[in-house]
Amino acid sequence: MTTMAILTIFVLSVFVGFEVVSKVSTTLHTPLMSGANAIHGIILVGAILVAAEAKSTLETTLAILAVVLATINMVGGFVVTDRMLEMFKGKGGKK
Amino acid sequence: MTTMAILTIFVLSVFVGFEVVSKVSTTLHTPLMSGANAIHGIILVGAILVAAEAKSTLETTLAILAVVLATINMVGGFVVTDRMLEMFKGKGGKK
Amino acid sequence: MNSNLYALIGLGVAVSFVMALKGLSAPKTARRGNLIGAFGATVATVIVFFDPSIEEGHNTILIIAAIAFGVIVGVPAARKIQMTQMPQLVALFNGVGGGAAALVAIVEYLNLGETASFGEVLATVFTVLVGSVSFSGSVITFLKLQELMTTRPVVFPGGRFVIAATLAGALGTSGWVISSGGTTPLLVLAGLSLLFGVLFVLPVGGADVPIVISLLNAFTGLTVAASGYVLQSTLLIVAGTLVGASGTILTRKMAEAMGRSLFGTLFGAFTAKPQAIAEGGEARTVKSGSPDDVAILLNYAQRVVIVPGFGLAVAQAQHTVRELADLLAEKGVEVAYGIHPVAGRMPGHMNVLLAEANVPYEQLVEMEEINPTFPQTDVVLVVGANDVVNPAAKTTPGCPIYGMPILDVAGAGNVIFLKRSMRPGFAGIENDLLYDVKTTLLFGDAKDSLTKVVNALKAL
Amino acid sequence: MNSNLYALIGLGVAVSFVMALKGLSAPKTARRGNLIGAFGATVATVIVFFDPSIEEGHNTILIIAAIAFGVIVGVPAARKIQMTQMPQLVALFNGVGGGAAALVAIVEYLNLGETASFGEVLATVFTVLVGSVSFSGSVITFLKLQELMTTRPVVFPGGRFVIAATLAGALGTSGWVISSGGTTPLLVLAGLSLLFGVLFVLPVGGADVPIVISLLNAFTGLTVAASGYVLQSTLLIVAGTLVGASGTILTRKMAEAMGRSLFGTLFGAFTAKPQAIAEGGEARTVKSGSPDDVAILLNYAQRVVIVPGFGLAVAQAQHTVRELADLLAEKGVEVAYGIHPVAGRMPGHMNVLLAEANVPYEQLVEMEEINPTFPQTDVVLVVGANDVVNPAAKTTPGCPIYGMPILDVAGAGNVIFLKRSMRPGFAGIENDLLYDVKTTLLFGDAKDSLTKVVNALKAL
Ligand SMILES: NC(=O)c1ccc[n+]([C@@H]2O[C@H](COP(=O)([O-])OP(=O)(O)OC[C@H]3O[C@@H](n4cnc5c(N)ncnc54)[C@H](OP(=O)(O)O)[C@@H]3O)[C@@H](O)[C@H]2O)c1
Ligand SMILES: NC(=O)c1ccc[n+]([C@@H]2O[C@H](COP(=O)([O-])OP(=O)(O)OC[C@H]3O[C@@H](n4cnc5c(N)ncnc54)[C@H](OP(=O)(O)O)[C@@H]3O)[C@@H](O)[C@H]2O)c1
Repeated sequence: MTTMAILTIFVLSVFVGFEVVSKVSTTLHTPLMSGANAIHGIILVGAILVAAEAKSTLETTLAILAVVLATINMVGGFVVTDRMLEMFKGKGGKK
Repeated sequence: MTTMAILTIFVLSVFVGFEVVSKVSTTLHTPLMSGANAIHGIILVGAILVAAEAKSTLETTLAILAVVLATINMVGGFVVTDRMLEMFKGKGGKK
Repeated sequence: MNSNLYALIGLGVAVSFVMALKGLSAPKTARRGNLIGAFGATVATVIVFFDPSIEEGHNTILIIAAIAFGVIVGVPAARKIQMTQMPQLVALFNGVGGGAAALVAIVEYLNLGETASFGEVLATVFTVLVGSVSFSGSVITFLKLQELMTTRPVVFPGGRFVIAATLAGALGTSGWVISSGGTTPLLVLAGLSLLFGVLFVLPVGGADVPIVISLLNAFTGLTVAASGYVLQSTLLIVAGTLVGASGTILTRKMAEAMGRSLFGTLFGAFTAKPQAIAEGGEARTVKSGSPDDVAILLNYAQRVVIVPGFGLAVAQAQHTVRELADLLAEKGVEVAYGIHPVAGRMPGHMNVLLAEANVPYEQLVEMEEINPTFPQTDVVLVVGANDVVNPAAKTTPGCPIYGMPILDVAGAGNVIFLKRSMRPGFAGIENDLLYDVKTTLLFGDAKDSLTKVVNALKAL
Repeated sequence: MNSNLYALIGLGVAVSFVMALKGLSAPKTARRGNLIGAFGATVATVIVFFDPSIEEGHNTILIIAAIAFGVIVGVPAARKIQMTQMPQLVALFNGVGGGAAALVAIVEYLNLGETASFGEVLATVFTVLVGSVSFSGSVITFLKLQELMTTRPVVFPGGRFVIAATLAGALGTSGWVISSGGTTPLLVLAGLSLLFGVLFVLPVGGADVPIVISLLNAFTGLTVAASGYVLQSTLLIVAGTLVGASGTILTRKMAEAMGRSLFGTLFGAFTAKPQAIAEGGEARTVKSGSPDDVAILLNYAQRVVIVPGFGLAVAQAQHTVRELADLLAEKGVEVAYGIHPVAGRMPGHMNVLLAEANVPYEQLVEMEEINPTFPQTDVVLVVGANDVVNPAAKTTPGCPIYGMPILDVAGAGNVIFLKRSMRPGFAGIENDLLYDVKTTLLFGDAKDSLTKVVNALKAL
């Protein structure tokens, strides 16, 4: 992929990111932060990629550590967000 | 640029397009339509590109016609949008 | 020009278009947004002459002359047009854009010849098909709005089969182009597509024309994106897709504002039962009044609601209406304007006109808010409006405006219509409210009538 | 797996993240949004094992074990945590994400060795720097929120020079990595960045910690995008950028809700004048009351506003507070809850708690709306809140909460505080309102006190 393509994708993603959350109400700040946090746990994919290519013990150790950390980030993030939102259950429709 | 890059750019642009106008008020439907209309006048860039490469008379004629039409679209579109919006002048701030 | 710099500037222009659309969707920033877009477009037009991929100087003079010619045609048209004719001009601009995209695709196709890849041929076919539909469809909407042809749905026997056949033909020809290539099938495709555009718009009721313009606008955006793919221009891809996506949303929003589904708009004429309005069956009587009668009614009212419509725009009566409203307010009458979202000929038309006349913003009340107040209103003054107060939208299934939310003026104590004749409005259907016992008609041009009423009021 | 299919699925996952963020920003769709995101992430994790670029089977068992271990650690932590401790958990999750990104960058750097392009080295340096800052910064915010260390800004003499020097060192080392490459400078960079993360968060006042978490969250997003560039994964680029951009907007919004500028939040501790609060200078007197006193005050009130704060969450008193409110309503007293946007320890904390206790939505009134009603309020019952009603936010420039909008409870007839001691709130500053003549203090755990008040009320 060319650098220009990557740059274009980056710029467009910035706009999407800006726009998509621009209407959030105060009540949802925390769940949104926590959900976004879970999404960057997708670094797990990167961690798996480097772990699958790792050769030396050092590389493997660091990569596996990255897999553990990224999994905690991703899985924990989605679970905790869901728990938070559960609290709004049955109230959500009202605002 | 790879097909995947183009597809990604396309999908992201769709989201940006959706989001960016999602809050427009009825009052602005016409100017927004007209402004978007002017923006697709950017086909002028494409028309210039093909005209600059056109070899046969047929190609040149069609390409130059395209330049004329695209110019009308773009320039006319921006001017007419501006005129519409001028009407709101001094009132715009209120809603 | 360095090709990285060139690409970067293109990206900057794409960003300017995003900002333009964003600006245009809020009143405060709308004008600035449009200017940002115009600036970006200008930059793009200048730098394309330095595109590293083109041969320098070839056809440059001709291109510049063509641009100059386009400016000479486009700018005065945009400057001189009356507010009432704005929508048809937008339709026309959209059409020429679609035409330009189709032409660009054809030329590039001729240019690529045998070397065109499968993806490029596909994008070319799409652009030619949709661009041609957009072109001819826009021309028909122009003719309808300019009232150079009937504004009513045009349906002929077997019409839907003809349309389906044309579409099938166009799609078949697309397959032909893709499989065997060559110039002839592409031209046949263009011809069939032009025909399909005409047939596609003919059955659309006049009232729904702005929705169709918006839809064709989105289509044109997509053709520009497809051209961008063939010409390898990220800018065209992004800009075209932006317009395609935002245009789709906008079309849906406009349809909602008129209380219709998009599907119903496009295909309603086929599924609707033929209307069974007994035109002139029985000669019904109307009550017509003099300016003095109207002035008296208004003078003794507690609350008056003014409902402006297309006729106000035609008569350019916005300033006179304001004078009347001010006079009533001085006399202690409560005055408000009831604004229907599709009164006039373009969304927001009435807001524009009344803003021009410096009517205070607080007096403009939107449909949802004003409707519950009609029972507490003594007099409704309908100035050159018709469809937007026509109860047929609620009572007559199958009529062109059926399902559109209306201003429920029948709930008020008295209704006064200012119009020139008994002719129907845009949708071409009778308005039973004109025959109601509550209704008084004051015939004549809206501006004249209003002036007379103002004078009568002053004399009281 | 076919590489086109693989890329297409990646794009689908990216779209699911956009939809997740969009869903999360509206109450109705929030939960579904989160689930969509989780689904997308799961798909991405499964298909990456079929990435065409990796050697099949290498380290697979180890990786799956690592994932299982991560799940075993992460899920119970997320499930068992108390609502009051949620923010620090989010901070921790964010930190490990940043750490993971830094590690990935380091490993890929080792792997690429001499073949790394300039762009790749640049992205690696960025990821290591920012990822490490995010990691250590998040750990400090965790410690602050968990009250394992002081929640007040930590400023030491010359602190700003030390910070500046560390940053300069980190940037210098970045240059070193870029110019000469090698493992040593990269590890030095990681070390300096970790230190910088600590120093960067230490001076932030506890009340501003959520803003910092949000900012570090956005940072981590950007590191993920940079990793995506190095690993040539469009999915990581899009997902990381999305989080970076939306996190930035969210951070600004949160800062606004607390009435602070982002700059002030981060660097306020350096520019603020040292506080000149005459702590214990004069022994001021407070009026402390019994549950019966409070019950009588409430019983004869026309209108009562309940202001819940962090103490309500600690005491888990939401159900008891609801009981009291219902009892008062039965007695004909008008009851409303005044909700400050940053009451508690996370935005929306009070809404969550009161929703859990089934408090009717209509009784929850936001700050802007409730403030004008305090002059017509007889009694304000402040349950475990402090900073959000502290007038110092208006009167004492330089104090950690200066500039934050507060609930103007001082305008009401009587103010009752339910708290356990005279200790200050989160921001660690005195509240003059506690000494006001209007104020009655009822000491004790909020839940106990409320139960006593309810019983006293029933006995009246
Ligand atoms: N706003 C939009 O976006 C848009 C766009 C396209 C179509 N439409 C459609 O347009 C219609 C709008 O409804 P409307 O109630 O505003 O308009 P209308 O239904 O078209 O009625 C306009 C009325 O004004 C009268 N009139 C015309 N010129 C006049 C003059 N100089 N002085 C006095 N009266 C005059 C006409 O009657 P006489 O001829 O008897 O005077 C006519 O009855 C709807 O059907 C809507 O769907 C709206
Ligand atoms: N919402 C957010 O996003 C967020 C995030 C982080 C920080 N903050 C900050 O947190 C603060 C929130 O203000 P706030 O007024 O809600 O809380 P606060 O200022 O921290 O005050 C809480 C009060 O509750 C009392 N308390 C604690 N446990 C109690 C119990 N079991 N029973 C009765 N009282 C108890 C404490 O006094 P005693 O110890 O004397 O009982 C304390 O005065 C603000 O400074 C805000 O900026 C907010």
